[in-house]
Amino acid sequence: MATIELLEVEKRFGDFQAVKPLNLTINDGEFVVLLGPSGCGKTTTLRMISGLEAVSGGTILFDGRDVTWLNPSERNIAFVFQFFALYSHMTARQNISFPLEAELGADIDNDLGLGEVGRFLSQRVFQVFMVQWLRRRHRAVINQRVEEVAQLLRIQRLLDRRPGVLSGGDQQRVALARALVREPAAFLMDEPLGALDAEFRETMRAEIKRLHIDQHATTVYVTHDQIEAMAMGDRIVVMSDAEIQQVGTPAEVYHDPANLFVARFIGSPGMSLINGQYNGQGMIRINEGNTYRIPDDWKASIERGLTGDDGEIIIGFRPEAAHVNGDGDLSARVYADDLHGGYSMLHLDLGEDTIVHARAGREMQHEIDEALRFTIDPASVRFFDPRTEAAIRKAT
Amino acid sequence: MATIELLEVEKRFGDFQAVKPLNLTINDGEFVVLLGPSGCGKTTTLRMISGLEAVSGGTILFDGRDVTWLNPSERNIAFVFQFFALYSHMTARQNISFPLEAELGADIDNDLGLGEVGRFLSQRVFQVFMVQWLRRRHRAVINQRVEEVAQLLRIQRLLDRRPGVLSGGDQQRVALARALVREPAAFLMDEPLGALDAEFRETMRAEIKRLHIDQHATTVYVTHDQIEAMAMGDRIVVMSDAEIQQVGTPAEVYHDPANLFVARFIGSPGMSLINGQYNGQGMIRINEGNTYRIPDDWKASIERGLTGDDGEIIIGFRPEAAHVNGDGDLSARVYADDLHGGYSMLHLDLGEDTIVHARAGREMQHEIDEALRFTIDPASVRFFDPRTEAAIRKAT
Amino acid sequence: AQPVADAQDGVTELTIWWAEWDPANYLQQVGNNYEEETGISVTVVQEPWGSYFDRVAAEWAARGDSYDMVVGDSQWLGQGVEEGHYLDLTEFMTSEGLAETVTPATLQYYGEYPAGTGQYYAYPTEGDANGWAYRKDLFENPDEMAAFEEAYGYALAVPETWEQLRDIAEFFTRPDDGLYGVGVYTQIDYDAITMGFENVLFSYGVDWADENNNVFDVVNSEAAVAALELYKELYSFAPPGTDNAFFAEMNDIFINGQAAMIMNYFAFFPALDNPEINPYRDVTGYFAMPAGPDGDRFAALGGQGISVNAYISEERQQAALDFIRWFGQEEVQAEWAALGGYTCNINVLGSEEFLNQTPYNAAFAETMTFVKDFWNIPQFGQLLEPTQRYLHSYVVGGEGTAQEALDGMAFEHDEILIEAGLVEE
Amino acid sequence: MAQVSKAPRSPVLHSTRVDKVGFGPRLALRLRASLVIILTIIMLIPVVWMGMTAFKSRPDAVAAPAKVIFEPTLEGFVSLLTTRRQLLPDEAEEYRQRDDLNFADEIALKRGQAIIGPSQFPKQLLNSLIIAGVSTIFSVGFGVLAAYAFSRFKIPGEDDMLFFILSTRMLPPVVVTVPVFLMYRELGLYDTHFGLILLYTAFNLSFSVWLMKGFMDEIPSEYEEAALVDGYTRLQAFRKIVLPQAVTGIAATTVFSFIFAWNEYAFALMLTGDTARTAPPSIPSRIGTGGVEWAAIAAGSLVFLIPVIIVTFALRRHLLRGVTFGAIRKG
Amino acid sequence: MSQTTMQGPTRRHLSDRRVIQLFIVPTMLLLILMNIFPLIYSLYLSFTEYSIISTTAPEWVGLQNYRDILSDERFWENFAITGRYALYSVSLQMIVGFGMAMLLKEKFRGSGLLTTLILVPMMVSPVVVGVFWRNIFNPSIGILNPLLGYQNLETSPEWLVEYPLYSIVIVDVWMWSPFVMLLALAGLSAIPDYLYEAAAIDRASSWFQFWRITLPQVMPLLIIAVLFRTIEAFKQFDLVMGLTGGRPGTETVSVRLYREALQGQFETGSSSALAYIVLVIIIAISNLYIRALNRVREA
Ligand SMILES: Nc1ncnc2c1ncn2[C@@H]1O[C@H](COP(=O)(O)OP(=O)(O)OP(=O)(O)O)[C@@H](O)[C@H]1O
Ligand SMILES: Nc1ncnc2c1ncn2[C@@H]1O[C@H](COP(=O)(O)OP(=O)(O)OP(=O)(O)O)[C@@H](O)[C@H]1O
Ligand SMILES: [Mg+2]
Ligand SMILES: [Mg+2]
Repeated sequence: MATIELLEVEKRFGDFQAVKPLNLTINDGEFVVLLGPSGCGKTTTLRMISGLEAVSGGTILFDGRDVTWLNPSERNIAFVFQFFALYSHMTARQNISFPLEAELGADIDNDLGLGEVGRFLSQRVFQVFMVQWLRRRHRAVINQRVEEVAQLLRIQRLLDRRPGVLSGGDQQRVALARALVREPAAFLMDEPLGALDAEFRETMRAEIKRLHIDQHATTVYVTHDQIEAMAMGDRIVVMSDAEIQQVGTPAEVYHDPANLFVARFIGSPGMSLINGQYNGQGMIRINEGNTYRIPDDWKASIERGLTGDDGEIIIGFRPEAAHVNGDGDLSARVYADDLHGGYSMLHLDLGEDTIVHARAGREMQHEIDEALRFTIDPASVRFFDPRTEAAIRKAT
Repeated sequence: MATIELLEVEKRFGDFQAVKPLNLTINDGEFVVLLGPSGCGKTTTLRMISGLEAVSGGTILFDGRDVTWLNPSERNIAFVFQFFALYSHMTARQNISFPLEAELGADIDNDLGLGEVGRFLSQRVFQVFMVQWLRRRHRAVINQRVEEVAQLLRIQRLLDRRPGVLSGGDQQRVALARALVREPAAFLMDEPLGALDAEFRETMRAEIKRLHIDQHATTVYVTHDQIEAMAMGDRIVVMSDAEIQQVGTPAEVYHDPANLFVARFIGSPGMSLINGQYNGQGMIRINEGNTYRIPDDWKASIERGLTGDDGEIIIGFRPEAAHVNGDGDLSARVYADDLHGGYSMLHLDLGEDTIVHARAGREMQHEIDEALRFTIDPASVRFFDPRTEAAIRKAT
Repeated sequence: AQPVADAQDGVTELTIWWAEWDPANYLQQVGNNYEEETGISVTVVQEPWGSYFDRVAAEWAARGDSYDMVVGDSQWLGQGVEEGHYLDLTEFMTSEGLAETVTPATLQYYGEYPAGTGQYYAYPTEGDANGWAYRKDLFENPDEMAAFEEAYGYALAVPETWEQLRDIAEFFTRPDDGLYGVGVYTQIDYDAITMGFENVLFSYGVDWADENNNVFDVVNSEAAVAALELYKELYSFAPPGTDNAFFAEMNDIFINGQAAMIMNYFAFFPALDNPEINPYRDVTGYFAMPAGPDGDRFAALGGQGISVNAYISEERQQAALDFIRWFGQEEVQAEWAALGGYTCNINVLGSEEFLNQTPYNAAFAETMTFVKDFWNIPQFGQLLEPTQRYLHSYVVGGEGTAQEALDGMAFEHDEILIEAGLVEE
Repeated sequence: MAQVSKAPRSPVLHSTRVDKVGFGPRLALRLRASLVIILTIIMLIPVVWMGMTAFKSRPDAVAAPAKVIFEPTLEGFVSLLTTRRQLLPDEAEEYRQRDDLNFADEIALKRGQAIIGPSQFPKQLLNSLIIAGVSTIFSVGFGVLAAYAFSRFKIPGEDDMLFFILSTRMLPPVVVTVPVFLMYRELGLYDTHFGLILLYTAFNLSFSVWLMKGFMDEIPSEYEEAALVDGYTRLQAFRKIVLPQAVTGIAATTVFSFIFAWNEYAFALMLTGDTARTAPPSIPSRIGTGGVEWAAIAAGSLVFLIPVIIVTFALRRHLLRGVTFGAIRKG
Repeated sequence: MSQTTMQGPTRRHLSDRRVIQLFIVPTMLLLILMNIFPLIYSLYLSFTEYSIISTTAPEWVGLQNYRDILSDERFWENFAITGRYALYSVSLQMIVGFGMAMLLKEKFRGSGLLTTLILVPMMVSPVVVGVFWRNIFNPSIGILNPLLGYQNLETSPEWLVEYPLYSIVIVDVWMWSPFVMLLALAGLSAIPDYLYEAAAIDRASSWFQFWRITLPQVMPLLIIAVLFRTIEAFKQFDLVMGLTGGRPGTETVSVRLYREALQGQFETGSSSALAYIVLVIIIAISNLYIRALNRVREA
């Protein structure tokens, strides 16, 4: 229900730059995942969006309206805190109904159709009688809503406990419930599933997605779990070192990493990267005995894109793009071979400490140290400039 | 360096039974993983082992010595808390060096060969002079150790910050560092990697394993991440509902779940389970048109194992054990088909809400709703008694 | 307590400030009679002793009209007059002969300022001075008498000189029996130890300064040193715990049987005449100050005169004067005395009735003939402070010698007097 | 070496650390408790002594050596609560004949006094209650608000303001009373309840701001943050989240402020006359007939203690509650 | 009337700035109003020769009053006494109060009641405390010496004469240790358990835990307690007057001040100057504490 725009938003804590100026537009109803290693500024970014942390510079727009200096409560958001921030003096139930009760006050003012002054008065005078009365009427509605959410999160039996005695996972569920109980313009979630077990986490992913779709609520979701990011995000924002590295759909981020960081960070294992030297004639020399022929459609782009004179270049590919093939371009030795359920992951040593990964069928067995050859799928290969660390874009 | 035995250990919080009496022996130098859904009592168990939570009943032995009522500090353990429990008024460096400095005091007392009384006095009198002096001498050693651990956890540049300003992941690393800096008799780790990103988490898994092997330290590791559990544990303890469900190696737990809970909980997706009716003649009737023939070597066991008269039985198998096969035993319809990298996961509908999972090669494409037949690998099929929920053991 | 100045209807009530103690209650009773007679109500507002002066001073500072009349200490006169807080009563006192109705000493010390000028600012209201209470059972015990005579060579009786008093004090000091010879003022707070010492000092023929306000060789003269040494000796015969003692403690040590004699203001002797308070009531006797080596006899003056606030309206001033005039009548003074107030009226003081009314009235009447006061110049407070300090340090603290203490005191007095322009350098 | 300490007899029902429930620790706790009891007794001896004195007759009160066993009398309370007049011997005799005397009269009569009316004490006590009560509410209220603002926001000149607030308590009252007295006279605040309330509020504010800030700083701001994003305004978050968390601090500040205002002496003395006079100035100077009325002072102090004790006792649960950090982990 | 329709917030929001103003302004206003006149007025008077009860106008004497005070040996002695008194009593209060708080930290049956009882000394009116303790100290009629086992009046100590300053310190400690205790107790109970759990795991001895965890954690509140106790110690007056009447050796600055300002002297000018000197000293000391406070608060 809200478009969120961050314009040159940054955050400094004293001398320390926690978030460098960044620009990001999150469309109405979009599900954006912030992904990055720890300490890269995800939480800080989220907190700036929520208004809990004042920006050190830049502007935040909600639906085009400048909210940079608006109170958190004026932004109509729900926030799941990385560390839960449950109210320790309230039971789980009170924690969950807490946001609803805040809203109630707002609604009543609106219902009564009071103007500014009237509202001011009403908050003070009527509140005592009117609001109490209305609140009682709404109590049932609230209770029902709490029950619903509690059921969704399977915490019905915990509702009357205080957070202090709940287990970690249960606390996280209460925290999540507190956010989900409302229908805000935007959800901000900071690793909301981190403490949950795999089974339930999957359920919750589905639920969050469903809720997102149902409510069409803009969602910003922080996680360090790539799989989660891939599975849930409409777009993924990869952050590192207080900067956005890349913004894109899961497929873009996976297949077309914008730079070496993203290439390495996304995927498990990350992209295989091979240093080489472009000789100017469509060939990249990797080492003694290994030379890679650049796919034809890449040649021009590479020649244009390379910044250095010495032709230093990095070839990157995903394990699926490498095919072990008797007459492949490249030769390597098997360094290790992991069996992963239905396939095996080959770790190949190209010499000079360059290890690359290739996926192979289960049926093929490879001995350690066995020499073999492989090819890289020309449609999936990518190139990077080692100087700028950026990917070389393919001209179209 | 210590064998840990839990004998009928249990924990009640008021009326609430957080851990039912459980027996568990953790061998010297073993790496045991506690795995289970949230709220099942993992943390509580760990805290009882550490002495942070007094048992409500039962006995805890370390190397055969009864430590049930020994202070945590007398058990020589390191604990990574689920919620870090960092000293908020100290820098990361001070947090990490704390155990070493504390130990120093303890060691000095021991070195001087003082009895209980002497220790009491020494702690008070000598500490001021002696320990301070020794501490200064040891300062260099401590600093070096802290640097080492910090490097391992890549937190060198955070060492002079206070926990309050660290990001979640960084806090967890400091917490981990604080535990790893010592060489205790046992490590107790409560989801020590939960807040870390995938890449670093993998590194840390390897490091923890290496450390475990190096130090030969008994380790009890709590996680809700099955993959972690499978990858790291010498043995896995599956808990649910305050009880141990199964103790076994990763393979045992995966292939031979002790009961329906483990079968469902382990694996992603969990074991496929089909309700059927044993007809006494080696056949299980599943539904109209689907009958499963029990492998011969199972017959006797099943006939002995079933408790009910009506022949109700559950067939279980892992996706890898189901092969789509034109003339397979069982017929089903394709319900969904997920592409997972190198293979695809088929969700098959056997009717009556029974969905099972089968892994298929990538090359085969299946239409939704397409009817197909599959077989179950007789070596991998398992049977459960729906009444007791326990697995039926195969007689050998 | 804010009197409503009401010019048209006349004044209907009057407010008198006084300290919180029994005499104020008696004054209130007298005041009630005034209301019966005239319809003008009189309220005696009682302020705790500890803060009485502060309160009045604050009122002065504010030129306040919260009170119409104040019963103030004699030493306040200087400030009250010089700064114009008190109404000049000279005309009032003299024209109708009111001045002649009270004893000259009281008129001089309670009413006159500056000394000797015949200017009056207060009507002497509560006469008071130091006297002595003693234990007749001890003094008249034949064994004791014999023993005393044995030891000191003269008969044990009410002391006539300070030396005798010292001997008696020494004689009765028997710590093992929990009995001590004497109780003397030692309190440092305000003016207590000075008051106590003054009794000796004056009797030794010493004053606080000579006519030229010169202090050297006066307050630190040999006689003064002898007086101070005697006072310190007396303190050594006092019960432990009287290191900071004033009238209350004096009565206390008498009541609990620790002291054979105590000095105290007459105003506090009524308590001793009460069997519920004083178990020795029936064997308690009273005497006036003994004489010094040269036969001088003086008693330190307490007591107060009543003054009129200079800041109230003329109507109120008139009403206040009317009250004082009424109060000064002999019948009223007689009633005042009967209630327990210490009248300064000559006739009442001399009446048989008064002398026999209580066991101590005779001593009181005798004392009122030789009372003497210290400074009433505005600098009295400044003078008092070092006096208290040096006396206390020497007598209680035992610091230095009497000569040193008095030298130091003289030096500071001199400085103060010079600064006040009362003495040429 | 103490090997295994003995297990406690009863099964442990509550979440506790081993070293808190074992035999040794429980013994230690018991020792601790005994030590505290002894300390409490020592601390209370003077108060008990005061309590005893309140029931002593004048000779008993000043007896040497001190009397621990004595015949209790209500003399102290009578002289505290009444004004009396010394009777002349014949008057007293006449009084003794009368039979319309109540027990208070009898007590007074024993000392040769007649009760002529109630004392100011009850009225002063009421004044004290009003003034100390209201000023405590104000000073704690304002203090909590200001402390919150200082604790949570970056305010330009914050340190200076805080220091100014503190410094208002630094000037000895002796110096301030006179100017305040003059000011109050001008403003017509002299001898009014409002005047003293204002003054005590101001006087206690510095303390309450500083103390409350100390407590507020300990409350993790994550709590309010959660409320803020849950749609609560600052004020609501403050009311619903911060206040409940700050209860310990509020209770402590209330107790202290109340005690200070309740016992304040110098200003009460100077700035009040009859109308608004509080009790403290009159308690220590009960000089009746020629001496300190120990019993009356003790009785007055005792009576005067009761409201403070009640307030403290009522707040005791909050005072000792401690802060529960449920689900907020700050590092 | 709508159900819980979740609409955008339309409440009138006070901006944080307004909230700050709303919260701080009453306090600041009240304090300024109540203090500005007395402060400025007495500052002015400190440069004059003036007696409040005199009708002569204040006479400007510049720094004369300050010069007099600073060159008067007795004032230095007053300061020295005050300093000693403040040092002894505040540090003892800290030790006793904090010690009691440590004892009461762990709850046991009746600990709530005991805590309330321990607070009683603090509740007694300070003026009465002086008067009563004088009675208690009195060797003849007091209870202290008999309790300490002295039988003979001659040998039993006369506290107020022999150890006047220590006697005041004793009473002050008796009276105000509970204050420190309550603050320390509040600070102690705010220390999260998990810190001790972690320390127990790290094998820290209780001594080590005390120094490294307990003390740093309660430090802020302790410093506030010290700060206020020190300020009060410098102003301490009732107790001294009640106990010793400010006899030599116990003449603290505030007793001196009282004497100058009121007791018969009304040296308003020089007493104001003295007050300002005291103020400067208190400010200097407070600054030290506040700096320490800020250092521990950095956490
Ligand atoms: N209040 C603060 N003061 C100073 N530095 C801070 C503060 N809050 C965060 N930082 C720093 O800012 C950086 C970014 O922190 P942030 O919490 O945004 O990381 P994150 O991406 O959420 O990491 P994680 O995945 O570990 O939670 C960190 O280096 C952290 O130390
Ligand atoms: N102090 C306590 N008082 C009461 N109940 C408690 C307490 N601590 C834990 N529990 C309850 O005991 C159960 C087990 O908690 P525990 O923390 O051991 O779970 P867990 O297995 O660690 O779960 P998670 O994976 O979510 O951390 C939970 O239901 C919890 O609510
Ligand atoms: Mg984060
Ligand atoms: Mg847990």
